[in-house]
Amino acid sequence: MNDIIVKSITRLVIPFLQLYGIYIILHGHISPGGGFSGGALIGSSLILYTLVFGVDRAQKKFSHRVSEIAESGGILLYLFVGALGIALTGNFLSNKAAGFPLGELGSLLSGGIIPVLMIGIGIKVASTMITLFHVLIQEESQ
Amino acid sequence: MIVLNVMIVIFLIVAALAIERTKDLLSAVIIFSVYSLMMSVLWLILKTPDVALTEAAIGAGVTSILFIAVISRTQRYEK
Amino acid sequence: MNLVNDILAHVNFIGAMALFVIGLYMVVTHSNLIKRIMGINIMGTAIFYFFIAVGNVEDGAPPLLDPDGNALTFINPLPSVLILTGIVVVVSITVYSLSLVVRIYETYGTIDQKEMAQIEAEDDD
Amino acid sequence: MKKPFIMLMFIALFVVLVINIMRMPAGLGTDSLSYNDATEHYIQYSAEETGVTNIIAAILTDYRAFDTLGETIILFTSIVAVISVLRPDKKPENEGRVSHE
Amino acid sequence: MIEQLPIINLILLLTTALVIPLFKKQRFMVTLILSFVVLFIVWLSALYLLYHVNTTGAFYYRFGGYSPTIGLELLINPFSALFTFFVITLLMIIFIYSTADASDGIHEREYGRYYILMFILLFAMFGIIYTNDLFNTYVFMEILSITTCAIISIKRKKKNYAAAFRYVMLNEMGSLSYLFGVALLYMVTGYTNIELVFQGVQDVWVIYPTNIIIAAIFMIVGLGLKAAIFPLHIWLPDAHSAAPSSSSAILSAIVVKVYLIILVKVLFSVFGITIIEALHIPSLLMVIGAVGIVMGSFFAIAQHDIKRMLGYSSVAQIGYIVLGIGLASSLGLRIAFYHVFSHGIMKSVLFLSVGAVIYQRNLRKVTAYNGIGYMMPLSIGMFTLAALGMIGIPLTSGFISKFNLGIAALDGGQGIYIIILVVSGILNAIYYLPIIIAAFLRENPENQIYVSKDKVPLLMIMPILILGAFIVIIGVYPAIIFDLVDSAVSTFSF
Repeated sequence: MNDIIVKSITRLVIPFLQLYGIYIILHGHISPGGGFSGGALIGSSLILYTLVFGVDRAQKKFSHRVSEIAESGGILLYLFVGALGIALTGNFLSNKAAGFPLGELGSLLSGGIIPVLMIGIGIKVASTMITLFHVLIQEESQ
Repeated sequence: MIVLNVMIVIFLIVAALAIERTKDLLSAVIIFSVYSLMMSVLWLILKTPDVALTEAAIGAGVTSILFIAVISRTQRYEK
Repeated sequence: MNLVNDILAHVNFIGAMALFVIGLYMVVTHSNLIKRIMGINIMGTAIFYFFIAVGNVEDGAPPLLDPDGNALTFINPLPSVLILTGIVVVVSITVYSLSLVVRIYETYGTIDQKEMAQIEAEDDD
Repeated sequence: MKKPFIMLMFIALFVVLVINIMRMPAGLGTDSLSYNDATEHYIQYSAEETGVTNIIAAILTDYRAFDTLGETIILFTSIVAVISVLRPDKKPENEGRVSHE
Repeated sequence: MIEQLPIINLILLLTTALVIPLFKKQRFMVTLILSFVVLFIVWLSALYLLYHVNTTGAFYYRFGGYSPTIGLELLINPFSALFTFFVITLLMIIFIYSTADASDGIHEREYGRYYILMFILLFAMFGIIYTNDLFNTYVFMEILSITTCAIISIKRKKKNYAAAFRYVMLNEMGSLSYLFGVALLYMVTGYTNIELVFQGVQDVWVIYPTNIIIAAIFMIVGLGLKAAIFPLHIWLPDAHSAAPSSSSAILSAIVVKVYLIILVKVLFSVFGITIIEALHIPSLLMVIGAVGIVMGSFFAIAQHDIKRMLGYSSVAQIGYIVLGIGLASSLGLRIAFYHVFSHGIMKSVLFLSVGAVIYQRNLRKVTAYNGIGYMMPLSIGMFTLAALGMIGIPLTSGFISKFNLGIAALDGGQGIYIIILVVSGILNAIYYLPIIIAAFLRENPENQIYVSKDKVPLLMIMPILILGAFIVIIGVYPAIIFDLVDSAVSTFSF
């Protein structure tokens, strides 16, 4: 696509989309939304980038190695937080029982492990969405 | 609110039937996207904003794009 | 009149059932692979819709607590949680089946189940 | 010949499902069968036990966090599966053993 | 610390799957060694858990320490400990085989991915068996179905794509039917925990019987689709014959059984014996099982491809397990569980020895087995042993299954099913014996030409021999298995 209007609008819109996605992930525990929706939003912003600027440029920005690390990393973060629960004399994925600080109700830094897990899910979902799209649209000959 | 609810339900059923009938897969995907979007509106009416947000982003957005990507690589018309 | 009231009270459930049956019909009868995947998606959304209808409370509020402690009547939050998980599951299955469709088109030259069966029968001869 | 029959079967299924669901009580709100002590617990104690205001987030990543872990794994698996199906072969196809079937 | 063992197993399996992609491609040996170490640790802890629950009793693992009404829990009782041990033992032996035969149609670059899928598969099966929550079961079921399909489609052949697609569609229909059943149950009980749902269902059963009936039908049909119970088996022969040999063994011997295990849980732990008796589900299951035994064998006779034949034979053998479940007595369930073991071992031997033949000579036609008994004595010898087990010759585990199933049927007043067992033995003989006779008594000089590998590696022969030994061991001393199975059966109340 070589449309200057589309390109400039995309350039303009994508930061806002991503910012909104990050906002949704970070505020997942105090407002509607969370890791899934925020991650999907970030993923779709990257899909939009791919649609407008092509796969090659998108893959330079978000290479295969990065996505591999992000995919494993998202779950490993989740597992690590869960295992901390065991280490801190609780059960797997314990929150209050393992002694994580819950913070003040309704503030951004509250909920113990919940925001951390939300971030892990968000990373995972975003990277999954974009990788799946790249793999699906890439032609055999490349 | 109940009127809106009933209208959306009827719309959803009609959209689902339209997806079933349409031979052009691209149109079917677009109807499917609208269907997902209406579904998320309906879920918003039923006071589940989290699910509505996720469905709008994943169901209507990502799924439709993936469908279109695959249709562009395969056939557009159902026989 | 009673029946109409009954139907209106159950409209979400009936809608979910109708969508479920339409989705199932699509999966079972269509021979086009992409249509079948769409059928799976419609079935999925129908079940999620059913869950939400179960959890819905008339005049309830979305399950967001007020930090100041005002008590409200909330809807049942558990179905929403189950669905959030379910949506992502259905998407993953969809993507995987779509990738298979791409490969099937490359190897068979068609995405129609009946034509695939014909090609397979010819291959076996 | 075959199609109307199948359609009839599905209509019958639909009728059965609707008859069943019409027998169930609806619109009871907080009195319905599924609105039980677990729901009350989530609503009353989630702020105290998890420290978040979004009850859905509390259940999703605390009470039932293991479900969510399973679901991220599905995403991971789907990526592995899709790549294993679609990643292009760089080498030519006819290597390896030759089938004589 | 013992309470943490089940979750540590799950974490270990999962972490291994996640860490494998981070290795460089050349370091394939690292992946293999890591896999073996992890499998061995998990095997040891599964063994210890089995010992632990059989001596000190069952225990729950509660995530986050929440009560089961609001949270999730794992239930480790003799039943789940026994089957996790079964899964890990069999999978570990097959895994040894697959390290040597991973080349069966899998591209070199896919090896790493294949092992990732293996570990996720194992993780999902452990999760399904341990979990005590209906929705959690659904999540694990989806992981399992996507992994099994990926294991089929990883072999990049035309037929594999078609088989995998068919499988994924039917699997998904099965899962969604199951989820629909869960939704209907949730509507009337408000819980997803199995024990709480059980209590809720008993209360609601009087008020809304239709709802329970429909939920039961949807759940059983959904699981039946995934477990390939007779009229719903159409995907199985394609899927199992298309997969790489070691995966066919895993799919046929383990994965299908896991769905039957969920079916047992759903029937006896969720709905309970009174409700399913009232709905006549057990007698229906018995009829389905009997028809499956006969029809599966008939289809198997008609096959030309040996792996497809084994696939149809699995359909028939699943019929035995369904028949045992359908007896709905502790004797019937006991023999169903025993047959899970017995069939799992026999079918893995069959698939693995056929895999060895395919590896060395690339023979898949049933008619092409003339005279290879002398060229590959060990593989074909073990094939013969397992086939005799399938027919039900004494001293094999298959005989014990059939004998006890007959006794259980008589005990339940269903003596007519003994005829089915005899007929099935004859039908099994009709399709297995010709292969064995041809392999040892006929000569076919042509077969010499198609040797593509000189020798079958030791790593492939060893697992076959070990499993073959098991067939005889548990056939001669069935008490080893029966002791464990009895305590597993005692977790269900009749």
